[in-house]
Amino acid sequence: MRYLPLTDTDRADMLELIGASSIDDLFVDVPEVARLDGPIRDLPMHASEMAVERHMKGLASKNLAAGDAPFFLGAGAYRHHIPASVDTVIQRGEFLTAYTPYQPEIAQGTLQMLFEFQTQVARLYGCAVANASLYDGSTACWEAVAMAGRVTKRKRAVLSGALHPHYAQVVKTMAQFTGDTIADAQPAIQTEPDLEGLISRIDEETACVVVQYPDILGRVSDLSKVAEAAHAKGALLVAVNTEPVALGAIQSPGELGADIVVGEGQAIGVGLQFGGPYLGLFAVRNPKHVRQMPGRLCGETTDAEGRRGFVLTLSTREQHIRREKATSNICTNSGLCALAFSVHMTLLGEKGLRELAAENHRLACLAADRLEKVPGVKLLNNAFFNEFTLMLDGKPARDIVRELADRGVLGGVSLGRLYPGVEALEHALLVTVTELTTEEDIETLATELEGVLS
Amino acid sequence: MRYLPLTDTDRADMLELIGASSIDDLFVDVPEVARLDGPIRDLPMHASEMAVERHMKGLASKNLAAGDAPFFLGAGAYRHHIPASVDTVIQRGEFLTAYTPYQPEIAQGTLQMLFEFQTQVARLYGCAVANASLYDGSTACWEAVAMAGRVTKRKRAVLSGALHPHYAQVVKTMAQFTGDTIADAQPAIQTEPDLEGLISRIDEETACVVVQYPDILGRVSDLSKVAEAAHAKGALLVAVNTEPVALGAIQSPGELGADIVVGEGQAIGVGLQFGGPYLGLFAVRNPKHVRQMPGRLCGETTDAEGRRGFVLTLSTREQHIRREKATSNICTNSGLCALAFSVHMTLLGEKGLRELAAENHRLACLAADRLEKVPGVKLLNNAFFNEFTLMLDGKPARDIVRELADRGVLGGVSLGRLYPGVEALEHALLVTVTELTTEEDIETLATELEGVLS
Amino acid sequence: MNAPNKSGWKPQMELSEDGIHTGPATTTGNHALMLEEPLLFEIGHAETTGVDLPEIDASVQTRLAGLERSEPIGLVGLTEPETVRHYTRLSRQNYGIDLGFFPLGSCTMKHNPRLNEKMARLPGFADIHPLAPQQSVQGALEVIDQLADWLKTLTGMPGVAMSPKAGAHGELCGILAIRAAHTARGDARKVVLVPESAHGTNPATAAFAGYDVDNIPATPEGRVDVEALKARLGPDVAAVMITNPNTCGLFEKDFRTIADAVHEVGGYVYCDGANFNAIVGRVRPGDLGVDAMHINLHKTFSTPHGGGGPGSGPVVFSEALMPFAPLPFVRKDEEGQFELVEEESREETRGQTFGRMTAFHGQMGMFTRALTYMLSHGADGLKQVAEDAVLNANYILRSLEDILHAPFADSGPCMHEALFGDKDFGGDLSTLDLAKGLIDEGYHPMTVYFPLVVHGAMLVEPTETESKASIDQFIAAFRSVTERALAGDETLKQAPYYAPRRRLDETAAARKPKLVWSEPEDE
Amino acid sequence: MNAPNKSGWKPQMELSEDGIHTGPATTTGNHALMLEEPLLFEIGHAETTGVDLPEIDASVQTRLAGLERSEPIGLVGLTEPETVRHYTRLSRQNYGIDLGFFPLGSCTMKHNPRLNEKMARLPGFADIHPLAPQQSVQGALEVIDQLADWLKTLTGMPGVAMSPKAGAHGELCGILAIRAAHTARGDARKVVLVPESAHGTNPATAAFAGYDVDNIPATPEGRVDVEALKARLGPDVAAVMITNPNTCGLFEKDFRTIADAVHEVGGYVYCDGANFNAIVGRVRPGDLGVDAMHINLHKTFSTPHGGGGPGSGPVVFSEALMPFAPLPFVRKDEEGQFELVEEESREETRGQTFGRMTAFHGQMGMFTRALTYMLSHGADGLKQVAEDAVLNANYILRSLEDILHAPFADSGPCMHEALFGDKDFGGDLSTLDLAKGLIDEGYHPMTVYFPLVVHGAMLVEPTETESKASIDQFIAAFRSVTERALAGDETLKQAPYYAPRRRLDETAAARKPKLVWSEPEDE
Ligand SMILES: Cc1ncc(COP(=O)(O)O)c(C=O)c1O
Ligand SMILES: Cc1ncc(COP(=O)(O)O)c(C=O)c1O
Repeated sequence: MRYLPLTDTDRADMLELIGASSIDDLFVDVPEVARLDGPIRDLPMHASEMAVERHMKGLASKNLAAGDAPFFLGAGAYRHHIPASVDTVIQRGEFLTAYTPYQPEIAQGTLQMLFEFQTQVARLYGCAVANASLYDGSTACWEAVAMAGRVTKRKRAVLSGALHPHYAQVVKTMAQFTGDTIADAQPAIQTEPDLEGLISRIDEETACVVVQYPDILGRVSDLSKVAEAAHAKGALLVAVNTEPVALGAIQSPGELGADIVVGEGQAIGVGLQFGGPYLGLFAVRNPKHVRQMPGRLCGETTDAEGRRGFVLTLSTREQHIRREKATSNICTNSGLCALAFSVHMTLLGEKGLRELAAENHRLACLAADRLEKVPGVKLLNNAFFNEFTLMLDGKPARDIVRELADRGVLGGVSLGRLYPGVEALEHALLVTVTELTTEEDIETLATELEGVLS
Repeated sequence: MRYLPLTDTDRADMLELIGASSIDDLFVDVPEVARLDGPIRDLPMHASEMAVERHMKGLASKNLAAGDAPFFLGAGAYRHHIPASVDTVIQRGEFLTAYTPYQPEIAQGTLQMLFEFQTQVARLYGCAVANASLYDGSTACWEAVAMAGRVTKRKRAVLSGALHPHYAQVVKTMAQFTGDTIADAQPAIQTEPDLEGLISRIDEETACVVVQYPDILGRVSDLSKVAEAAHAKGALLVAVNTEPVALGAIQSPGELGADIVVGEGQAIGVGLQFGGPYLGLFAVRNPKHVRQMPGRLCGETTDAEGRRGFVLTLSTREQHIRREKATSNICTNSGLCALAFSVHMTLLGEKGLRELAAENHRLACLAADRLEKVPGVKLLNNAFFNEFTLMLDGKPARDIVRELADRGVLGGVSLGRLYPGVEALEHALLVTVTELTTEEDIETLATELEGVLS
Repeated sequence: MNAPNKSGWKPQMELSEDGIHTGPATTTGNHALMLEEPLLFEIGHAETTGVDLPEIDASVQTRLAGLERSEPIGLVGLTEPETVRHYTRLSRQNYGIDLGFFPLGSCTMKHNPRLNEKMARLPGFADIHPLAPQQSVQGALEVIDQLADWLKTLTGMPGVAMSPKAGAHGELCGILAIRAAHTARGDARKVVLVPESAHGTNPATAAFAGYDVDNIPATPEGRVDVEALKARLGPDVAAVMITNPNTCGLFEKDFRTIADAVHEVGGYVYCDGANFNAIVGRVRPGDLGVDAMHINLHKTFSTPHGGGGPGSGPVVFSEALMPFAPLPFVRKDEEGQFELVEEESREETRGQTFGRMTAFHGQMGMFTRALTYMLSHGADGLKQVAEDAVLNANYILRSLEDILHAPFADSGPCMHEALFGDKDFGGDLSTLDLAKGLIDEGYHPMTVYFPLVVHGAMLVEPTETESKASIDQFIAAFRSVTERALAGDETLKQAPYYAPRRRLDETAAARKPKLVWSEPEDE
Repeated sequence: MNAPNKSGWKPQMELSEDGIHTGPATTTGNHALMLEEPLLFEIGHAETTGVDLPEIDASVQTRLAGLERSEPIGLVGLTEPETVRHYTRLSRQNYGIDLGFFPLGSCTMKHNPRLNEKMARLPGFADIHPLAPQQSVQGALEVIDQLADWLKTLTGMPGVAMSPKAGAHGELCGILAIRAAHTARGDARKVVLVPESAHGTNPATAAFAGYDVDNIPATPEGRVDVEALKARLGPDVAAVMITNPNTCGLFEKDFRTIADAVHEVGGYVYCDGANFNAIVGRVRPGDLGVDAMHINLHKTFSTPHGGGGPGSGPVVFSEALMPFAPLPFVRKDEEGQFELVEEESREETRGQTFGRMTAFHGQMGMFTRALTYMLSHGADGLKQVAEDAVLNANYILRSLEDILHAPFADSGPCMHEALFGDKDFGGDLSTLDLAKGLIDEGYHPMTVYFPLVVHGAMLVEPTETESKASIDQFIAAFRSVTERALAGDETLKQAPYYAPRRRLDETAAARKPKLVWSEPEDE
């Protein structure tokens, strides 16, 4: 067994020192009912690296990798070019095989990285403080709602209809149990999001308003109006961002008045990975709110010789100290994804992120113009970053996506997939374009879409 | 430019300190005739990682990777399964981006590894001492001939006809200039190698006899006879091995009396890589010969506090000290390939190497039996390790290999490719089988071969 | 920091606080291969980048609703050479499993096989979109299905939810299913019982899900006090959360009895499976009456901890709780096609599901690693994993009990971790000092001050991937540091001496939190 | 070694020879993250393995001519966890470019881009056989062809041989071509002229190829003495081997004059291209009258040095030498198919080739990396490479010439490396002591005692991949250590203090060479 260093001689010697006659002696406390007479049945025995590799490659080959087809999917998970050096860094054993930095003297690498990461996220979101990551954007969204409740001592959350439906689902799942009331809606198919409608739903019981920016239809709109309205009623504005690259081109939620900014960081450094592991980002605009934040925080301090160093801090918010009174139950977070994000963000820098955003937007505009020309296709958005909604004649968009796939094109995400059974959205197709999209890809989509529609 | 840290401000500041008005001032010593007015023409300008990746992947996709087809090639380069952890280790920046360990206090990692590598190679070859690597097996073969000349003060080398023809070519190329006389021959197509014929060519002027083991036709034969004959005439026996895995099953050249054992280490840890970089192994049975060895040697010593440590030693043999009197001109060798070899060999260990060899041999026997059954195919070898020679009726083997490739099978190496124009060898096909060969692969080759031959 | 001293150099010795000479001072603050590294924001520039992208063409029309960025973001960039060096230097200030023995109790710091990493990076797994048409990701769905089978077979449980993102998320998943089950039968319950020795996530999760938490006392031998538990059971108790093997490193002998008693009163049994590594392949929790248990793939199944995550915490379920499991899940249809069941089909399938707890389908990147690990070990290998893990822990327990206080040494064999206390330390030396002394010896310390039921607790979990030689050297080092602690060797209070940093001031950090970098005033 | 002391521990201080305290002793010999590691043979076992292969079935008939192994080989194995840890711990005792500034003169230790590594590992490049049917490796042959074009265009030379495996092998290739050219016209020549400042491989190569070597003196300003050279030229001179820019870091102004003079007498000009990084993209050696020049892809074109290799040393040729270039080479036929020209077609193609110098087609793995690097930089980027490399070197030269002896400071700007000498050091301090002092400061020292023409030479090559901040910190550290050397600070003689090892006894190593491990007698 290539992963098990003990030899049979070792085992015998060790049993002898312990004073046990056989390994079974060490399992005496297991009740009869639960004893097995040998390896568990119906499972294969151990296999060589070669054999396992064959098996896994066989499974991988049954998937169509995004890189092997014209690819236009987004809706909360984005495909960008990740520089090769990002993987080099996250494969360093010292990062990959470290644990949560509970012994700071030998974890300064992880800790300084987290301090840099928190700074990058806070600045990207236009906030004062960011934490050391949560699981993903959707759970971060719930944590924001829960935190707003703690801050405002209110239990009603108003969700914008244009919030990612999976995020809304997660919030509602949790609310069933916490007794929070969630006011949500479905996105109205219109050029501009219905901010007035949203604002009208804010009342004196409202703890927070949750708005996605850019929203689920790819629309970009000015959050500051919502912020003012929320603040007027003593509620907090929670802004959700699923495409951090967008913030290289448009103003940050913090700048527009959001109190808590959460989002999905996967687009930078992490990759698609069929949905996980991803990276939950969480930041607050007002430093006073720090002690209500969920998750780990890394802070600066000094060591016994006066040298600068970093530690996990304010742990009195956390489960391992506060137990049932903790601000969240989270323990393991997304450390390595945070590293990947931070390395990629470091390679981009201010200049690179802005150029990346500009290039995404340029190509998206190009694609929107081209696809609009396809008979039976209408572009919904006035404004968008790298993702926009097309209204398609005829068949439901969901069938069209399948037919496009049969033609070897991953053409987008149908709103039918996201809102099953909602007729009003059945004909909407969400198309995403990034720097990895070539003009040929766009041309291919246009042609195949025309083929499928006619 | 993602690889160039200087900013334009930096450049200006630095020029000012230097007292130069422009970068051109620093190139004043370049004569007029050689000055260019701008970037060299006919070359593209810099490109993004994304663009370069597309270009390189395009080129890679024009090759048929061994893993994507039934594969039976060998003849000096062998495909074995390389454990994933080997690449993890050689990608450690501390190994990958280090230089030759000239500052031993901060190069103990490379040095201890080399000491372990030298021990592994010496033991594998049944020798007293091995060096820290040479370029590849073919250049190591020439270095052995040259060293034999220094040791015996003679200038005649006798090459076995069954020595890899490329190795023989390299030796003859060098000999043209050093004035050594090389007696070589072509392999006779027969079940057993013609050792008597070889022995008969040894005389009192002979510095060394060079024999490959297993030989170019995959045959295995007892070197001790040749060793005795050579020693009787005061000549050295140089044994060449191109498939180290074989030594897990058969006795080592050192045990059989070879004085200098050289070979290609690529089969363990390094991979195919279209022929390079590979790994030249070089070892001697008699410790007295150490000072005549080419290449670097790592030795044990102690530091100022009495702790064990390692250094490059006996450098008085080498070019940077001895200049024109050096035993070789080699400087950069195959350090990282030596590391890959050593890591893989460590994972194998005595047990793993023997099992690997047994598995290779088992499958090779299986393949030989199956292929012999194909009409028009005869098996030449009585004895072989994982490589054997088939005699094919009809077309030259070289054409058959091409036709097999058209059918998606990489069926072997034709001796016609190795000995262009030598009719006697035209119909011989060298087939190699390793642990990576499946029984399905063997069946496919048999079927397609039958198809091509009929 | 570490600004080279321009003023020229005077030979002089560095004096550390405690007056121990450490050799000549360096102008860089570096010590050969122990390298200092400034903050990214101290070396990066806004105009520097490590990617080559087209310059922005200001002339092109944007469609950004007038929200174009006006202010700088405040980010800085590095070129690739600077980036690789920055993070390589930082990494060298970290300890990891790859460097040495990492006996962090309860965390199962076992070796992370590199084949797992290689497989997870195959484009067919790493480069597929969670919302891709299902026909194009059949292999990915099959991975989830195969892993689910392994988990169900290994635990002897009929159902499993794959989407939880870590252990605590798995606990939430289990508790929500329990709450949904009670709600479904109109039986509202308020309380979840948790042993004092439980991990912090247990009470936190129960509270997060809206329950009150009551503690269950432990017996002197370190197990749940069954009588006290039974006494507390009643119609208000929704569930008990028990860790088995428990956090004192012992197997809960009476788990079955407890489970029956809980079921008796209509409650459910949640088992914290963080310690599954002690019994994997040897004991099936399903045989013990468990209703829900999370499995940390990042512990038992070797996916890397990555300095804090990501993890993955699938939850296995009993028949009783299966209908309430979350969405989405993978189903195999008649033609052997794999299908992802999401909201749409909720009616026809799991009418009672408590819903979705994360945006997509869970930690796919961890699934591929865990499945690779399982296939590599097989049923025989996994059984050996548990046996070697337990053997190593008992070996450590028996090798040190003569010198270190082992509160439960007489409670029978330990499972995969050995628990010690700080009794009899000299002077005012504490568990913390001993831990820091181990750092100088080249080890990552064991878990300290957990579980709370033992004073100055030291929880040592060797795992199965250590050699006997490695464990023997650790025992000798642990012994020598313990002797110093018992002897009241004050130098321990200053440890570590050789780490990149001496002890860090955590109080100061919390008093005036500095959580992000900001430009120095004086610049 | 580092056997844990079983005898229990007494608090005590480690005393290093020079009486400097370094903190409490550890039983393991480790110092936190600075970890000791035994030899593989001290921790491995014959029966341990890190691979899972079928047990040997002794019953199966072998066909090994009765040569089956009877004796053990004497190898030991480790499981994967032990292997990864062994090599990770060893690696941490190494310095590399990824860790810090590595100004090793003449070696061009520039950053190794990670895209290169990724591309070289594409199965389409890494997993193809050198003798595969050419129709199945057209992409690989095209890589060689494209790289050849880049090299020819960058050097302005008509031909290139791709197979040489490193610089010295390239020198051999060039010299053999020269010798073949002379032989072809029946003009046997005996002598190759080499400047005293030349790298050791130059004379070694000439001798290896059967030539006598004569030295050419240098002028006080550090360049080839043209008059002395001309005086020595004659019908016996086969070639001159000149490094340009030369190893004193200067451009050989009169190269063209020298070349003409050499051609005058029927000789050829070999240029050692190791320093091509100073002029790549800015100067084409072809314009200077070069007949042959090797290019170290592992220097100028960023392929990693890997702790000693592998390298790659393609050689560009003038019209005059092209026909004599070695086999094999790649040719593009009419239909744009790529063809590998080997022995068979030697007649119809390069009748005069001197033959084959290695088994296959050269360092493919380095070709893919170098081509990736060239495409990334482009013509503009490569020109910038040379300019930044030269700028950095001059910046260092001018920043230190006030304190360090710079013998050729007045010979005009230096190229990509700055050369210093050890004049005026106090006490008996030497260049070596200064170098070791820099190790403590966290740097890899510059090249020392080369070139031989300068006493206590220190050759500093920063390369273009360093930031100004990095170079400024190096200058400050170099300055401070120099001040110590000038002040005669004896502590320098003991340096390094903080490296994994103090100074090592090289004399002892050479006196009784221990080159392989052997089982201790007493076991
Ligand atoms: C006993 C126990 N329960 C639960 C958890 C929480 O698991 P996670 O960190 O994956 O959320 C841990 C992890 O440390 C644990 O040790
Ligand atoms: C000037 C010079 N010439 C030749 C060489 C030899 O090159 P290689 O080490 O690749 O054989 C070197 C390498 O150090 C060098 O610096």
